[in-house]
Amino acid sequence: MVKNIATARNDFPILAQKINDQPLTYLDNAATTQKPQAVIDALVHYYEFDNANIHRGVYTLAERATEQYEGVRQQVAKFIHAESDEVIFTRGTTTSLNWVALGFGAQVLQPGDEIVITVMEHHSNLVPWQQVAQKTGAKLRYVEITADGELDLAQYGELLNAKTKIVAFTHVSNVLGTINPVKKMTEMAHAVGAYVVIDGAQAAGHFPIDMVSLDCDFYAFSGHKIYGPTGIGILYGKRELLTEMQPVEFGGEMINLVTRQKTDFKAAPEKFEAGTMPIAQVIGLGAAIDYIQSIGWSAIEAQERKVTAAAYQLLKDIPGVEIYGPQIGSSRSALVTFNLNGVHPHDVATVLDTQGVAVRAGHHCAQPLMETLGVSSTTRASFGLYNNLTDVKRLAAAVRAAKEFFQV
Amino acid sequence: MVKNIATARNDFPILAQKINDQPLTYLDNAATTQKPQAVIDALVHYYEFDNANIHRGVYTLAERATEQYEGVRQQVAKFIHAESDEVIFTRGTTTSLNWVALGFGAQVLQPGDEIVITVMEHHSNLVPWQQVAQKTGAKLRYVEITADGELDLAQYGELLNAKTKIVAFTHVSNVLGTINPVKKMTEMAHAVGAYVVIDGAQAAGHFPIDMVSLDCDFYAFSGHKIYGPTGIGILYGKRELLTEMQPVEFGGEMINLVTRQKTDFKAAPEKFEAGTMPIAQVIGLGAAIDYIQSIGWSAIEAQERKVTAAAYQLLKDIPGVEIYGPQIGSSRSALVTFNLNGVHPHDVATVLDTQGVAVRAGHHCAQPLMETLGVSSTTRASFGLYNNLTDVKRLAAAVRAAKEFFQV
Amino acid sequence: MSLGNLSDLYRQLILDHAQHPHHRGELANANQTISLNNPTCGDVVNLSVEINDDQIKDIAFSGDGCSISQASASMMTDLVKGQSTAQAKKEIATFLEMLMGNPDEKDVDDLGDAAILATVVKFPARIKCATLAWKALEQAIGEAEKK
Amino acid sequence: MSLGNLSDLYRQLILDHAQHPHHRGELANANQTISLNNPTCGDVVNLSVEINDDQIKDIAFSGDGCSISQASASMMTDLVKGQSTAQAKKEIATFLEMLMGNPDEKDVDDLGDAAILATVVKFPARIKCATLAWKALEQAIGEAEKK
Ligand SMILES: Cc1ncc(COP(=O)(O)O)c(C=O)c1O
Ligand SMILES: Cc1ncc(COP(=O)(O)O)c(C=O)c1O
Repeated sequence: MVKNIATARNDFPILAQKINDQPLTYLDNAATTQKPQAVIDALVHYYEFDNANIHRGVYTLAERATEQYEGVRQQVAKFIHAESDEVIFTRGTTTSLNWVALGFGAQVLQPGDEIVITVMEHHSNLVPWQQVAQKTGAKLRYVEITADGELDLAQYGELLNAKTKIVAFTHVSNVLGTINPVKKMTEMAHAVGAYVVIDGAQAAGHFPIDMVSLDCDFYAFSGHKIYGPTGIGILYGKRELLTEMQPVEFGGEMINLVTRQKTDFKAAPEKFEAGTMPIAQVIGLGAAIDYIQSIGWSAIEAQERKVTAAAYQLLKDIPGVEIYGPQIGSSRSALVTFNLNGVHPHDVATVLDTQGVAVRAGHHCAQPLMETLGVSSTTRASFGLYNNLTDVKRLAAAVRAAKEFFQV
Repeated sequence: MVKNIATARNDFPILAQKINDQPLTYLDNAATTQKPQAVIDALVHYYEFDNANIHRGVYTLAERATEQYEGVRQQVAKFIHAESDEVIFTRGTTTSLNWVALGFGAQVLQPGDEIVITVMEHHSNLVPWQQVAQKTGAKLRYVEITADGELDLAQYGELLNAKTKIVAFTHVSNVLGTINPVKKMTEMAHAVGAYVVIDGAQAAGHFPIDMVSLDCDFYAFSGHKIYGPTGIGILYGKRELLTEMQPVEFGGEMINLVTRQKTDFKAAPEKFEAGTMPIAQVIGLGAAIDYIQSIGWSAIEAQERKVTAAAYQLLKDIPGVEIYGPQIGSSRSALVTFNLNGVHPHDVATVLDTQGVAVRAGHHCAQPLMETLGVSSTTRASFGLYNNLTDVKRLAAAVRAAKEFFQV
Repeated sequence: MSLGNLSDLYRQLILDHAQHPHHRGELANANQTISLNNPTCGDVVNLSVEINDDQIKDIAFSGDGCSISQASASMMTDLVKGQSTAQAKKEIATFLEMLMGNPDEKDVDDLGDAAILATVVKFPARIKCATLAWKALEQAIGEAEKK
Repeated sequence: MSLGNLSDLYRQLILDHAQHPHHRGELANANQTISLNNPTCGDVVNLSVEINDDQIKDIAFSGDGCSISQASASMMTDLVKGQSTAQAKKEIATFLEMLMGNPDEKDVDDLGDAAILATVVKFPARIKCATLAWKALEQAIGEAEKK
């Protein structure tokens, strides 16, 4: 079924509600997206008809649950242009990245090796590498940003050398909105023989991602940021690297044979999926991917581009508003981060909330980037496929109201 | 609201369906339980009204989500008689146990130290300790079982010594149904200065568990086995030990301050909860605990005792059926594991499925126990609060049908 | 009490093979031995094969499993004993395709008794039981060819 | 456009303190310095206190945060400067109780300007902002008492 983006808002029951007597203007999509009826229905249907533990059962419900669970693995594989056995289910992007760091990074890194990350990383793609660096004696090096909020590719090129073993970077910055040139960065890293890990949390759901074209080694994203349930994440890894990579959790289902003193693991992806997995959440993720595809990428991209450009312009027109990240027209995703001079982001967000406008204020789990930008916190409006120009106008009006209220 | 156990079946929509034209007789509750309407409704309500990322938001939805999430932490704490900051949310029992093994075990174990586990452990409380033993040079030692399927307490006592650093055992065996004397075992372990880790996956939901009375150091269980959603688990740890324990996953939300080369973590429980947590699943777990409490422990225990005793007797009356685990009347939980001589458990389960009876056949993720019992697999019927004598009669009739079909 | 489509799965021929499996045991002069298990249920097949001059001179199996896995191993050994490894590889591919629900009617005829296992497709949880022995043989031939 | 109950949260007195905070800066002769941050939003309070003979001789704060955290720090320093540490500990307890929604009306009167922050209770996401400075002082006194 093809869905129309103009009426997509109606597919999300939560958006019909009023907040503080105002229509809900949900602009915190980079933190988590809302869920369409189809995803909620898939969860309900699973629990009302098919719920059973997977892989282990010989009975009808278990077969149904297993078939649906493995069906979503194939669906995810298609969604990102990969093979099914390259798709691992995790709890979220954070878990995915930790598993790569500990299960792969810690295996291949030697003292003196270098890990390259960027100053725009979310803590989830930063702290795990700090930890692995500490553990292995590898050195953590940072790619800086330019004044425009883009990665400094020249400096990136200089950082890369024969000691670089792992390069990890975000596809899209959750603060600046920058879409990094990940394909080029991957080529450059591969040219010095480094492995490439991409944090796709802010990319998936906004535009198509293609493992064959990117050619990265690992790619991580979360279900809850692409209109799916909480509690489910994805880790893609190239088949031969998943063979090398060690499981981080051990238990039921991931083993071939357990004797008292020794255990033999299954092949990937099963060897990583220990214990009872988030089965209902995987099935909900499948419904979310179906939903995205029923709307279609070109409609989603056009809508988000339009909304982001309008938000950028309307905010820019307010005296005292400072916007971070690349200009409109650059490679930029669906969010606008800003500050209103003289008013703390927390106070801005509180005023906006009284107008029904939900935005995020804070460091956005990117403290090193905040330090680089020379601010302690910012306000961020981030968009999903259901946002429209009305939302953006409400945002701008609410920021103007805040300005008036605080008399700045 | 007080609910009646006699009509509890009606609270679970899935149980109304037919399987292979027969009423569904769901007897695989040790693998995962079904979900009452109240849990499904809580999930739907969350996604339709309150969905937002927690802790980080200044707006109304984020406050609602955070309040509910932290409310369930308090609820879980009360449910197990602990303090809120001793309750960590995880993906499931398997994750909980892995985190204890890696985040605590690997910190305190020295080469030559001993870890004591039992031969009746589920792989999830066995493989993590094998791994940690390997990693730290500690030695893994096993408590054996008696001919009755109970732990050999005398031998357990002999195993314990000054080198014993960690003792990990299951509260209830998922194969034998044995309820272990965990309070006494904990005392004995503490007497030699060892830490005690209990796998409560098969205990929680069947009878009250009390951290103050047990006095164990860590306790793990899963939401999906106590009528809650998949994708959520619990790890209890004594406050002072959670302070020593290291996080295993790193990322957003668990940090105090991140600089480029160093990170400072929050206190427990936050330091363990990296990235976006399974928020909806936590809220569903809260509804499951409410549901259990609305039925009441005494009704649940009485019903499960009655059903288990009936199943034991009806199966025992079938010539050629062999039952494993302690006799009825011993300390025994809500499951019966058996074999029908001459018919492989897989074939038994397939015949039962044609009768709408869902049971599990296999090694139940307990291969060392299977080896000890001298079988390669078994058939298990396991009960929840909604099972009744009709279910048990259907089970016995289906086993008799299998016997007839295979002419054994 | 109706046993539904059970007799579809457990045809008499399958039950016969399961109860009286052919080529059960171990070969004294095997040059390939492979043990495979189905981790889901614990089924184990130990295959011993004598492969010389690209021909399966002799074959036997032991292990433990349900009637489907036992019958399948028995039927397979009947089929491939004496075949060239090339021919056996073709039969394996035909069998695995059949169990994935894409039978090639013409080729399936060549499978002998094993063709009857097509009915297992309707019982997805049992497919791995049916394919275990065949995957073991696939590995054994692969190993032999490496030498 | 209605601004709802905003003026409940941002009373004029709070805005005054936020815009012109009292005791902002660092003390030259502090014997306790504590930095606390609110990891959720990044608010930071650096408190410097001179405690002698169980008395808060002088106090100042710096750092960065929203109007609630700045106003709260300003009001707190007004209140406790010159107090005995015992008295200050009592005020802190009163304040924290008030922010948890359990105000003791009698004691709250002693809080001076800070009593007005009771309205923050209606904005749960802002409670941590209001309590940050008070928790820093609690730690500072705790450290002083250890010596
Ligand atoms: C005794 C026991 N421990 C641990 C587990 C693992 O629980 P989960 O699969 O929810 O992680 C199970 C259930 O499969 C179990 O029965
Ligand atoms: C760029 C980026 N990476 C990683 C994450 C972490 O994702 P999750 O919280 O779903 O684990 C986020 C979201 O918070 C993000 O924006």
